[in-house]
Amino acid sequence: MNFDFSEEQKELREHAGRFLKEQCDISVVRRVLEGDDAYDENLWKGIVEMGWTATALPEEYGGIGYGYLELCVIAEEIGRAVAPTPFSSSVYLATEAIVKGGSDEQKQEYLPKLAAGELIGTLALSEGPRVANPNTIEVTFENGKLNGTKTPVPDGDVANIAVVAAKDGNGVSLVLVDLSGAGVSRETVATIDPTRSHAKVSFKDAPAVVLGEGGNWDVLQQVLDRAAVLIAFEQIGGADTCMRMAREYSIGRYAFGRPIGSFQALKHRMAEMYVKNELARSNAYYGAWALSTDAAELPVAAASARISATDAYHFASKENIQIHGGMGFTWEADCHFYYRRAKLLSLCLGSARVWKDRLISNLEAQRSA
Amino acid sequence: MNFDFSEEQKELREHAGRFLKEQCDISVVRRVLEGDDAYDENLWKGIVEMGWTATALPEEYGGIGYGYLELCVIAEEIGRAVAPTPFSSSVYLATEAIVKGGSDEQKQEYLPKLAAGELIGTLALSEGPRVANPNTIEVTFENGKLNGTKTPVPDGDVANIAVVAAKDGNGVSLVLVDLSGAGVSRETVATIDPTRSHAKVSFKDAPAVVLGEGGNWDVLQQVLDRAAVLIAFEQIGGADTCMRMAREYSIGRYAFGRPIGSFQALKHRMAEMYVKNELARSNAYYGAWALSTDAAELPVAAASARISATDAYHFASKENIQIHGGMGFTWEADCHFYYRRAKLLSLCLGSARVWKDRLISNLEAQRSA
Amino acid sequence: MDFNDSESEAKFRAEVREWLAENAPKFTAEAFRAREGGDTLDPIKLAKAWQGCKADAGYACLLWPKEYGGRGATPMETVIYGQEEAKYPLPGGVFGIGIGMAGPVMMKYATDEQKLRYLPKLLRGEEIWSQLFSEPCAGSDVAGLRTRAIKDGDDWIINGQKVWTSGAHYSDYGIIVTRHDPSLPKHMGLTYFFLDMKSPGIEINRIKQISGESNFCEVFFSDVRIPDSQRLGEVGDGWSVALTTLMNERLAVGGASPPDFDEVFDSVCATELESGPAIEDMSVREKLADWYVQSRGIQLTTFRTMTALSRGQTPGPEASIGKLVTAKKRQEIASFTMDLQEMGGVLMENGGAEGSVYQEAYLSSPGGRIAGGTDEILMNIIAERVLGLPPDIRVDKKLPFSQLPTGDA
Amino acid sequence: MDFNDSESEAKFRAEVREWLAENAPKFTAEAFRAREGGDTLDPIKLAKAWQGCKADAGYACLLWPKEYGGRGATPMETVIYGQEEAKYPLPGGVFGIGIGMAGPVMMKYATDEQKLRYLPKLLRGEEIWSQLFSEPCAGSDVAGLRTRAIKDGDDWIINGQKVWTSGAHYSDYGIIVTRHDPSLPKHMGLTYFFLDMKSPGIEINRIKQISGESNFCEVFFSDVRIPDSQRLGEVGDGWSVALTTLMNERLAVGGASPPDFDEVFDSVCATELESGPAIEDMSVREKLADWYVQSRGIQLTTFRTMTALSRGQTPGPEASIGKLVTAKKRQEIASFTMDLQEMGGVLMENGGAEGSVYQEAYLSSPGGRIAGGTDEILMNIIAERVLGLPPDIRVDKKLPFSQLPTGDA
Repeated sequence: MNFDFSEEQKELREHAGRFLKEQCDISVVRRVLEGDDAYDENLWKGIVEMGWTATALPEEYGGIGYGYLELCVIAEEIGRAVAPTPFSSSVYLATEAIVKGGSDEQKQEYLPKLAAGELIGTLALSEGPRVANPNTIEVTFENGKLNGTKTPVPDGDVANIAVVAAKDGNGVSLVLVDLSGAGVSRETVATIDPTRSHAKVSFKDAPAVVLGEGGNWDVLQQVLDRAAVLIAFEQIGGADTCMRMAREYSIGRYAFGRPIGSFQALKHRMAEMYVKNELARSNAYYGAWALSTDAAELPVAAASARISATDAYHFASKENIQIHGGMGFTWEADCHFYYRRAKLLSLCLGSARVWKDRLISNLEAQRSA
Repeated sequence: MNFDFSEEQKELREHAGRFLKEQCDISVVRRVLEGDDAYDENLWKGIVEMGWTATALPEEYGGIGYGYLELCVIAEEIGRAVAPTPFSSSVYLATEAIVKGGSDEQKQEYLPKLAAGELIGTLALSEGPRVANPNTIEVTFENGKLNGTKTPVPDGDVANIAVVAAKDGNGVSLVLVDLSGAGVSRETVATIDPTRSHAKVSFKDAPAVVLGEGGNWDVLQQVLDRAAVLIAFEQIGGADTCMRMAREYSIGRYAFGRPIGSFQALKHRMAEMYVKNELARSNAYYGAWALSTDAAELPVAAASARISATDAYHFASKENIQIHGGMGFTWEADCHFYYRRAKLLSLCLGSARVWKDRLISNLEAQRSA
Repeated sequence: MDFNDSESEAKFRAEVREWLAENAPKFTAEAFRAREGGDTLDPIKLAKAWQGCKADAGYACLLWPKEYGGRGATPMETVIYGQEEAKYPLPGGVFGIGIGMAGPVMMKYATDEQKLRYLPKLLRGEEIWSQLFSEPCAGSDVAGLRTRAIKDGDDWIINGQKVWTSGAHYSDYGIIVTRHDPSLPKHMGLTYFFLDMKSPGIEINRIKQISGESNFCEVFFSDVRIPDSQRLGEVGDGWSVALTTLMNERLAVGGASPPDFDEVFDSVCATELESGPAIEDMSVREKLADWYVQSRGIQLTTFRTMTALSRGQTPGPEASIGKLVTAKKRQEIASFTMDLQEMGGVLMENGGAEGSVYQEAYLSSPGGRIAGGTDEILMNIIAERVLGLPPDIRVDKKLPFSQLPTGDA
Repeated sequence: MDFNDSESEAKFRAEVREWLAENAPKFTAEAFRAREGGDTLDPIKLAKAWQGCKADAGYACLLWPKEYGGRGATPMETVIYGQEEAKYPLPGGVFGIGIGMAGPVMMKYATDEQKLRYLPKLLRGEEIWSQLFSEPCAGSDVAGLRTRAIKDGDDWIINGQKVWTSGAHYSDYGIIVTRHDPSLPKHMGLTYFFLDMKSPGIEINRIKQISGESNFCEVFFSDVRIPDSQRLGEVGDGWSVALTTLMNERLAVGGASPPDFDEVFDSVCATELESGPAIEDMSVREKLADWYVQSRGIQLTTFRTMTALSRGQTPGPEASIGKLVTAKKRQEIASFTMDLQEMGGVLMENGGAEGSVYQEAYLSSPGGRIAGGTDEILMNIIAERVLGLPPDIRVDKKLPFSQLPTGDA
């Protein structure tokens, strides 16, 4: 037994961290926040060149001999840097959906291109401000055509292909669509976190093909579980950054003749961040192991990691602002990048309440087994 | 408009407080906690002599010309003193049930005796560790006879009469039973708060009479609403005492060369007690007005008062122990009297979750009206 | 205890209602735009017009003496007016600092002549006031301010920088605390003035907040002259004058900006969750109940304060609890409601009837926990001034200001 | 990262399982009572018997060197042993302080001869140790202790009072910190010893807790003699020796006493609410999920600490989070579950299968947040020692101890 990453994985994490510090300085994030770019193209190019988009893939599909544990450490650094790239959409969602649900031909067609960054992919699930499930999904797939609207679709404005959850004769199927193809129109939408681009994607008789054999609501659930672990690492990276920012600011900022970090009201708040972050990290490590071994515990481990990391990042990002005081709520300070991203990540695979429900359902199933 | 008690009512409160300080010193509470007495008889005698048992009754039934506002200020002082008496059972529950549900004859028969302290009454609703409602109540009333078991019944071991919620042809009816009569057996049960006596009361063909015309589940709800306001004042009195105890201890206790009350971790905890107590007080004042005027707002006001006061007392009583540190969790210190009473009062009319549900149901009804 | 109107209160309420019914609808944003023409609305102009209309009818600053344009009303009448006015979507806010802070401090410290010159225009909204206390290195620790005032003949010359000044860019006058002597301990070297915001040497930059709004400004002072006649209080009394002002701020800041309980209750009633209607979900119901009792509790606490005022008592720092509870609750409500919208909760334009009210509140609510006294300062005030708990250990009380640790390298 | 056993770990687990299956059932309370006869069980006797049996098989203090009776095992083997042992309702607890605190401090500071004399008996449970640090005026502020040690020839004479001493009444030996010089600043005047708890001049009173249990004692010292040879560390080094000991305490105290998630999950699955099964109530589900991730998170954090140990790293004060999270959670779970039982939740004997486990936990859990380091001290440790935040302002570091403010009139 061994409940930590290996030395090699830790080196990869440090290496990834150094790369992002250079290529994704916080001014890069600000440029995307304030400008019109959907993401930072240089950074994305660099990420692709490093092979990160191929991290967890088998070598036959262009993988570079790493696995999910390596993808987890990279995710943590991406989260720490609040990196403005379509990484999560393409790697955790589209790639995973094809890995888990695609036919051999589909894997051979798409995975190497996704691995090489020749294609950006995404998953289109949400249809607006409500839960997305077999009862509420309205986008249809009939006779090879998609109809309806998905929003917000992460990176829907920049991705080349999307895996779309649509109603068909088999309940809900995942279908693959070329986003630059006929019958697809897309429009960037404003969200709480402009450093991650989102779109409203409308289909009007857009030609698409079913992923694998279709009827794959269960594949979607697996993809969400797997992404939950990876997003948890992004959340932990972000939460850790918030704690470090708060710490640094509270040591250097003086009030009443002393550093504000010497006041227990703030000290204990930061201690609480630490506690939440450590709990999240421990739960996420278990999730990483379950992901990397495709263990039966994955649904429980993934939900635990997501719940714990969502709580940690929410708390750290909002209290980091509070500890920064007046500066904290200005546009000019960087605190809001994390506050935005924390909320985005807490909703991107469904809210904490949905995941708590999932967790307990899985524990009930274990109990009655 | 006037959102405070009158000068006369405040004087009554002070007077009641002085009386209880003399007659119900904390050593009196400890004696009941540690001894075999169900309550303090001297104190009860004093309370009866003061006429408090008659406070809110119309003069025709032995009332002394006061009303519910006066009963509220007395309740606050009773709560502050964690008084070991059957006051709430007899006055807020039995008396109110007869006032609201009894026939003229029943009122004439029982109210003057309850007012004069010649009888102690109670309400028998709970049947063990579960919610008590028309679906779960198993005690039956048929052909003038009660059968089944109620537990815990507050003061069920010392009361002379009980209003019992029982199943009959009309759903649930309230029925009046003589607890020293035939077919009644009762046994003191241990609870979290031994300063308030409780019993398991079993009925075997015990003769009883229906209160008013029976089928009075709605009367019971009114009684619970009315008692919720009065209990809220007891809770506020207790919560205020906890805050004062914590304050005093933290000013006198030194650690690290300074009073522990100068540490923000404790200061801010006490400030939080203050905030919760003030919110509870404001909600309870509104409840007091609604009770005293039988306003249509009573169900909302009562639930608000109860929810807010339950939260305040729970928090103040547990954090008072924490602020007392090691001393706080000893039997010898008085902190646990409030911690016990807080939990007792938070459950005695049903838990906060039930009252939150009630509150929202009432607000829904208002909204659709 | 009586939550109903007395006879005279009922009469006053009827008058207010009638007057509002006739006048208020003319001053909603829509009505004003329609009347004034033009595409964009000038909110300051609208606010001034409404304030003037209220002043004409005697409904501006109801508690103020009649000589300054007030009504000399009872505290309960202000409650009644507030309840009735809240039923209309009226402009507001820009006069809050003038009416809530500058007015009372002028009433207490200015000369009679100054009061007659400034207070009526302040009350009518003809002149807008702002408050210049906070500085980059003096936020929660207001007394740590560094802006210098040096006496020069009958004037004082001001140099330094203020920050978090609401509405400085549209203000006519300001109240300001300065340091006249850094060799004294920090609380003793302060002096308080009011000044003309158009004085030469003042430069104003607006500060953009997370939410994208710019409600606050930075104000730079370069050799700005203030006549000594505009000093409020004695030289060196600046701290005690400032404390009075801040106490009034907490009373003024108390109001809850939506979304509060009513809004979230409406939203929940219209939301379907995976399991069915959101309003039937016990977790949702419990949270709603908690917010209701908080919201209602704060409202009733304000009423209790008004009763204390009516009885001639001075409301104390306990008024701090309003902002404390309200600001935190607003952040929770925003986050919670976004969660109910699931993946779509991140949309800033979600097309629903509610627009993006919760998303905007999510972004603006962190500021609410900081501006006008942080959560932590308010907790300290409650602990020390209401409960009488021992103060934090102070290392900055006795040393000359110039020798205090500042963390500057 | 591998949550599965390695080959050698799997082999060790199999051995442990087999051994436990054969031996553990003999040491449950029931089995012991049946074997020993008599009506009342002596829990100390049972615990000693079980500890001796473990020691014989090499399962007591797995990490300790073999020369003292340990196994010299790997940290992962202790995890495995712990997981397997937890499946049986075995006695425990009374040796925690000896094994977790006294043992390590003796290993570091005692002479070789002393180690060989005391450690094997400590490990076998033949001699029970207790810890004498806290005093009535020195709880969270341990260094504020006043118990005097005055040198007299080759002995020290001890006078004073200790408190919150777990199991002093059945202990054979104790570790104690004393003040040898009150004229020095508080942290510098302390000296550390071990002593025979049966020494003349020691008087022990048990302290009754809210829950009715008496796990702690007051210990009074009147001219108690300790040979200088039983000093641990140099004269004046008491504070640093005590700090090492306390760090071990936090590691030792970490375990969660029920009711924890498993128990409350079982309870909820068996509970019907007004609206139907409790497990279908979303508010209940959310709370269960929160507790699950906390409980599991702490368990996994301990595993991570063991991995750090395996890699030769020294676990630091981050282990404090275990007790902090666990103690608060236990109080919440107790209160929550009583609430689900509604009016009957107050019953101490409710006749159900669960007895009054939640009611008892409600009464004992406040102590859990205080004993072994209060919530607040643990938060300070995390803030200062893990995060490196600036310490509280200290007024008690430099003054002679005898001149410190104490609040005594």
